[in-house]
Amino acid sequence: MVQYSYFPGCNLKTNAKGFEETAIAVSKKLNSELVEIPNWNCCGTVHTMTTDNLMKRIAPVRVLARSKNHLEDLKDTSNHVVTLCSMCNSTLKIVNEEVKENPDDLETINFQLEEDNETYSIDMEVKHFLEVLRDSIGFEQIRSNVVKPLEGLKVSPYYGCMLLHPEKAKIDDIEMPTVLEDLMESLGAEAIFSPLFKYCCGSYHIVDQEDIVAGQVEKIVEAARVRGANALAVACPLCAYNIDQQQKVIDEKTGRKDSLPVFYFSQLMALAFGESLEINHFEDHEIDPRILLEELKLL
Amino acid sequence: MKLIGGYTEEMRKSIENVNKTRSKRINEAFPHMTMEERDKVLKENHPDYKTDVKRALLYGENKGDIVPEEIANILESYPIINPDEIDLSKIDYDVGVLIIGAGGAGTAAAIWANYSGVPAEDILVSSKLRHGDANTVMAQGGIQIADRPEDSPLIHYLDAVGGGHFDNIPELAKALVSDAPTILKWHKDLGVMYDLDENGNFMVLSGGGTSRFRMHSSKDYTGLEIFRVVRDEFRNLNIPVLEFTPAIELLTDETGRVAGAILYHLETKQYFVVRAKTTIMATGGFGRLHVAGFPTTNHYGATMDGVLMAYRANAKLRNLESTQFHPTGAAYPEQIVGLLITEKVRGLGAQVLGRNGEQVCYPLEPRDVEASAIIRCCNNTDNYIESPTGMRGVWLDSPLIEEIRGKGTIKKNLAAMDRMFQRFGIDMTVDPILIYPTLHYQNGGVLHDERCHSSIPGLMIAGEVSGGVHGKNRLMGNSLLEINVFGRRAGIEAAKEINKVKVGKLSLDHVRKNTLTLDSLGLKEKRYAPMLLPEYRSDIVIDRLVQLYE
Amino acid sequence: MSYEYIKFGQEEKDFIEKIQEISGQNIYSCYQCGKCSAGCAFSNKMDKTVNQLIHFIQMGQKEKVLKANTHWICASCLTCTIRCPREIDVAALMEAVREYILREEPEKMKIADIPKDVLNKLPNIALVGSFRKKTG
Amino acid sequence: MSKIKTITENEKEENYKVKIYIMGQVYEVPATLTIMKAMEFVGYKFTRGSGCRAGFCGACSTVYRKEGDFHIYTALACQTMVEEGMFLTQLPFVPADRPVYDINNLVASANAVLRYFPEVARCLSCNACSKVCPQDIKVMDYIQHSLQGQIDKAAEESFDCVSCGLCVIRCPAEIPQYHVAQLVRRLYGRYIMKTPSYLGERIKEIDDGIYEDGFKELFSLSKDELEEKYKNRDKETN
Repeated sequence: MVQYSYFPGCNLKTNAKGFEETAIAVSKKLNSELVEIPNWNCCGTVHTMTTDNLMKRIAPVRVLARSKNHLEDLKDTSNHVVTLCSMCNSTLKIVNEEVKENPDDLETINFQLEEDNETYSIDMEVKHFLEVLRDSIGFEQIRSNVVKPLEGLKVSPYYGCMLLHPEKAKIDDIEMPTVLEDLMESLGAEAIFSPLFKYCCGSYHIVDQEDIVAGQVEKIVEAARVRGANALAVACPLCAYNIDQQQKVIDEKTGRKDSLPVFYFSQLMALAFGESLEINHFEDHEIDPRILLEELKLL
Repeated sequence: MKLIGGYTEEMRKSIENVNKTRSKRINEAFPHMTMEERDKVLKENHPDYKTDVKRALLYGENKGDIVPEEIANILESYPIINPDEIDLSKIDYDVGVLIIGAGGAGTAAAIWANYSGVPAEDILVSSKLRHGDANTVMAQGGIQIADRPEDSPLIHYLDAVGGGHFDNIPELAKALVSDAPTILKWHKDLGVMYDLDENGNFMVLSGGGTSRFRMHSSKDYTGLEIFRVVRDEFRNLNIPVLEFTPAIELLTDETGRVAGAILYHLETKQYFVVRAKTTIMATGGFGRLHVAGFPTTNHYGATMDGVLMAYRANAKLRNLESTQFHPTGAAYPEQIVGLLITEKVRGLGAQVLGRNGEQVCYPLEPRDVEASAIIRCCNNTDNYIESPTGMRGVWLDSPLIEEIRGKGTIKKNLAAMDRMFQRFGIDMTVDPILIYPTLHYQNGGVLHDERCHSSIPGLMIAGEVSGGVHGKNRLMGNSLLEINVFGRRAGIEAAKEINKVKVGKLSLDHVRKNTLTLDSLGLKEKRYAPMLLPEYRSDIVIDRLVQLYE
Repeated sequence: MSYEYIKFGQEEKDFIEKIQEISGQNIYSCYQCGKCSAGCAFSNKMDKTVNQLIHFIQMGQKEKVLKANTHWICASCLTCTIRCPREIDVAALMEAVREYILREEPEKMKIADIPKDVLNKLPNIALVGSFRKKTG
Repeated sequence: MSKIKTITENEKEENYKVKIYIMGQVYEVPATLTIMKAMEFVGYKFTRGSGCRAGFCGACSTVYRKEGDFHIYTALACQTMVEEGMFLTQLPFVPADRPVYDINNLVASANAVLRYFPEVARCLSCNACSKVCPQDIKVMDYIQHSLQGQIDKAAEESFDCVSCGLCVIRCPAEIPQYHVAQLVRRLYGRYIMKTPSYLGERIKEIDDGIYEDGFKELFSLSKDELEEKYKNRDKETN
């Protein structure tokens, strides 16, 4: 069993429990266990793009430093810190690259960290779990673990911005990614391409400008629906929340009944691997995926 | 002075004895004292039984009672205000319930008055320091509650009255033990983090003088944890509290009924007139009077103001002859002499040892007996340990706890104390700590009944300021219980009371009368009280103090 | 390329320099192709398009920049940044304008005004993200 | 710095004195004193700044620096010894807003925390709070645990808090940490630490009056009889 130092991020412990629990379950089945970093802190998202505010970079650098310390407790591990949330992934990756390019900045940040007996020496690589699945485990092995192919599921991968942006943080080709498609197909589902695969969902504007999010979600879902998708697959708890919850709002306003359930990619893996249903926490979803799964006889 | 792990070489020699005997002592049970032995050790050693530091009260409801000199001095003091300079025609606060004191009892009383129907704005709480600067937050070890099936309120009662030398008022002791489970339920519902064991039951320890495992705790911050949760609830109820504004005198009306109080703002130096239908006195105890010259565990404001104000208004007192000396105060290092070493340390298994490393007494006798046994060892034998500043003490073998209950027990259960000693370079998981009795608790106080009424109308009593609940000696864990039980009862009773009460014209006549009485006594020294805050400035400074004309 | 032939006053100069300093970008690299605005998922909500805002900055027109809603509509998706033919980190310019404002007026978003029932259900990442972008 | 004012007469004790600066004014005090006792020694009589005097109440939070050292140090004045060259001041009060809530209508979750303290989401993980905590609490960690909805961890980590307010003063995100800690501990104590069932049973027994006869009997005993009963009561052992 390979072990990875795993950084959950705050949402995996709150409204995206289904994401975390399914990912951990399938990671074990694939002999690549995700082991949580003790006492991790906020990744520091959404990452600052200022040049002069190192304060906002302390959080991600501290995560990298704690992950490095965590490696000592792990077996057969590499210098990878694995994330699930795409916002965390993007933030940690960007900062890791930034401090590689600017050793002076790292020195200043370390000066703060050293007072807590922590220090970072640019020796970690940030990996999204999708990268681990593709590059270290391979779709073949995933396919061989499938006990219940997801037949009838026409799932449109929605990458969102953070898996692919910016250049430093991308996990796949920026304009033509395939990792989610390949994964879906290895699970026996049909992947439906949507041109809005990374059209921003409105992100954190949900806090105070909900209408912006509503407009984005409507377009994203419609683009998938007209191409025949009956579900969406995502890797970001904020995209998931926005798309799931805003569809509900639209449904309530318009009386529509054709909303698309939103799955984390790991939930679909857990279903195909025959893991127990509870770990999906479908009860946390606004658009209940169990209705579709029952129709398709996948439960 | 060379220190090794916080101790001198001389002390180290004795610690070697302690280390040598430890493995032998793990299973060694020192016998309890018989009732006769207890009597003897108390009479010969306990300050309560020493006649040369006590005298009879010269006036008032308890005239003739023999009490410690320091207490008599306070009760026979002149007021700190001139009643003629106070304008009672202008009322600053007109409320249903005035609560004097904002520790555990006062805060519980305010909450329960509100729960029982008194609107928040009809309650006023006066606090001498900040809300919660009180002995309550310093109680570490726990709270006694007979809730387990193996226990019962009757056994709790028997423990309490036996510990109190059968001088407790039976109805009060009954109220104390019978309300205990209700208090625990209340605390749990508010979210107090009581320690649970691995089966989800309350973690319980035995305390000095208890016959059941009944001490419920929240690590070694039990008082702090209970209080901060209760205060948080108080704040959610929006009950008004005046901080740094103690009461300095009660007000009465023409019938002699207590009708409010004069409050004094310690920072702006102005007074406030409060008219109240019911006044609840919850001012706490008297540790800062340093009875018999002992150091104290008490907080900065523990100066017996409440007992004095009530006595001036003609209230009856009780059991003020009796003072609780906690058997285990710190005796070393010098900076923390007198600070409490919670009884939980002994509850967890630490033994009391002399210089030779052998046990001095059974570690969990009732507090007064345990304290007397330690005083005897230090004063009447040569089996004591002397600190570099000449303070005598005995060892409390804390490392034994780790031997019995496993490594890490101290860090987990006695975090506050471990931290305190660490600050002075002493590791109590490895080395024993030096202790000597310290002034801890005012056993007696203002007499009241089980509904908290004092002997005068309009004045209710709750908490350490009261007398009668504990008789001549309080058992560990019954004080955190008392403040909650009687605070709650006072609040409920006050809510009933205010609907049927009319207050007459406010006056300070009882204070004037008091002054005349004192004049007639021909006292040698004229003192003024309430003391409000103790004096710790150095003599060099005090000699140079001057009052400027304004 | 630069606009040296334009005579900027001190205030304009200070503003341009500050935005360049915070963002680390050379504002005059932009040749106004408009690709950022074309690809922006939020152009329809912006009162000034992204390239317009950049032009205002180039011209030192501080008041116009601060009045626009462009930088507050931007959700930092970085599409503009990855597509800019001049390799300007356009999103960083948006961030710099936000920062410029927040350093004077730290609570662009009034946290106390967020309704309790919204706080009750929002994913915490939304709060973390928006507070990092909209409060100083 | 103002002229040195010697306030002790005993020249022989000179070796045991240290120089400290209280709000800029220099004093010589015995080296064996705590900060609190040193301030009293030189003539301060506390109203604010002194509470339990034993490290529980958080009234005496103190900030100091040392000569030639840029760090800010913090202490509880009653628990910390004076040191040569300390520049110190006490914090008389720390303003920190706390919202009103009803503990009965909450869920032990991150949202319960964010509902009342949305500013928790502003935490930069800078750890300034942990560095100043005189109780050695990992303040930043428990704030992060609260944000992550790990209420149990947050409650346990924050348990030793005495609400001195030093973290609140240092926080760049302006979080009132100790109020957050109070909320998470109450959530933990109320909703996660379950109440054993025997407690309710005992309350019912008392309400039903099943101990009344027992009390009547105890009340009717003479002092000697009661003493006899006390002596002979059985003791529970481990």
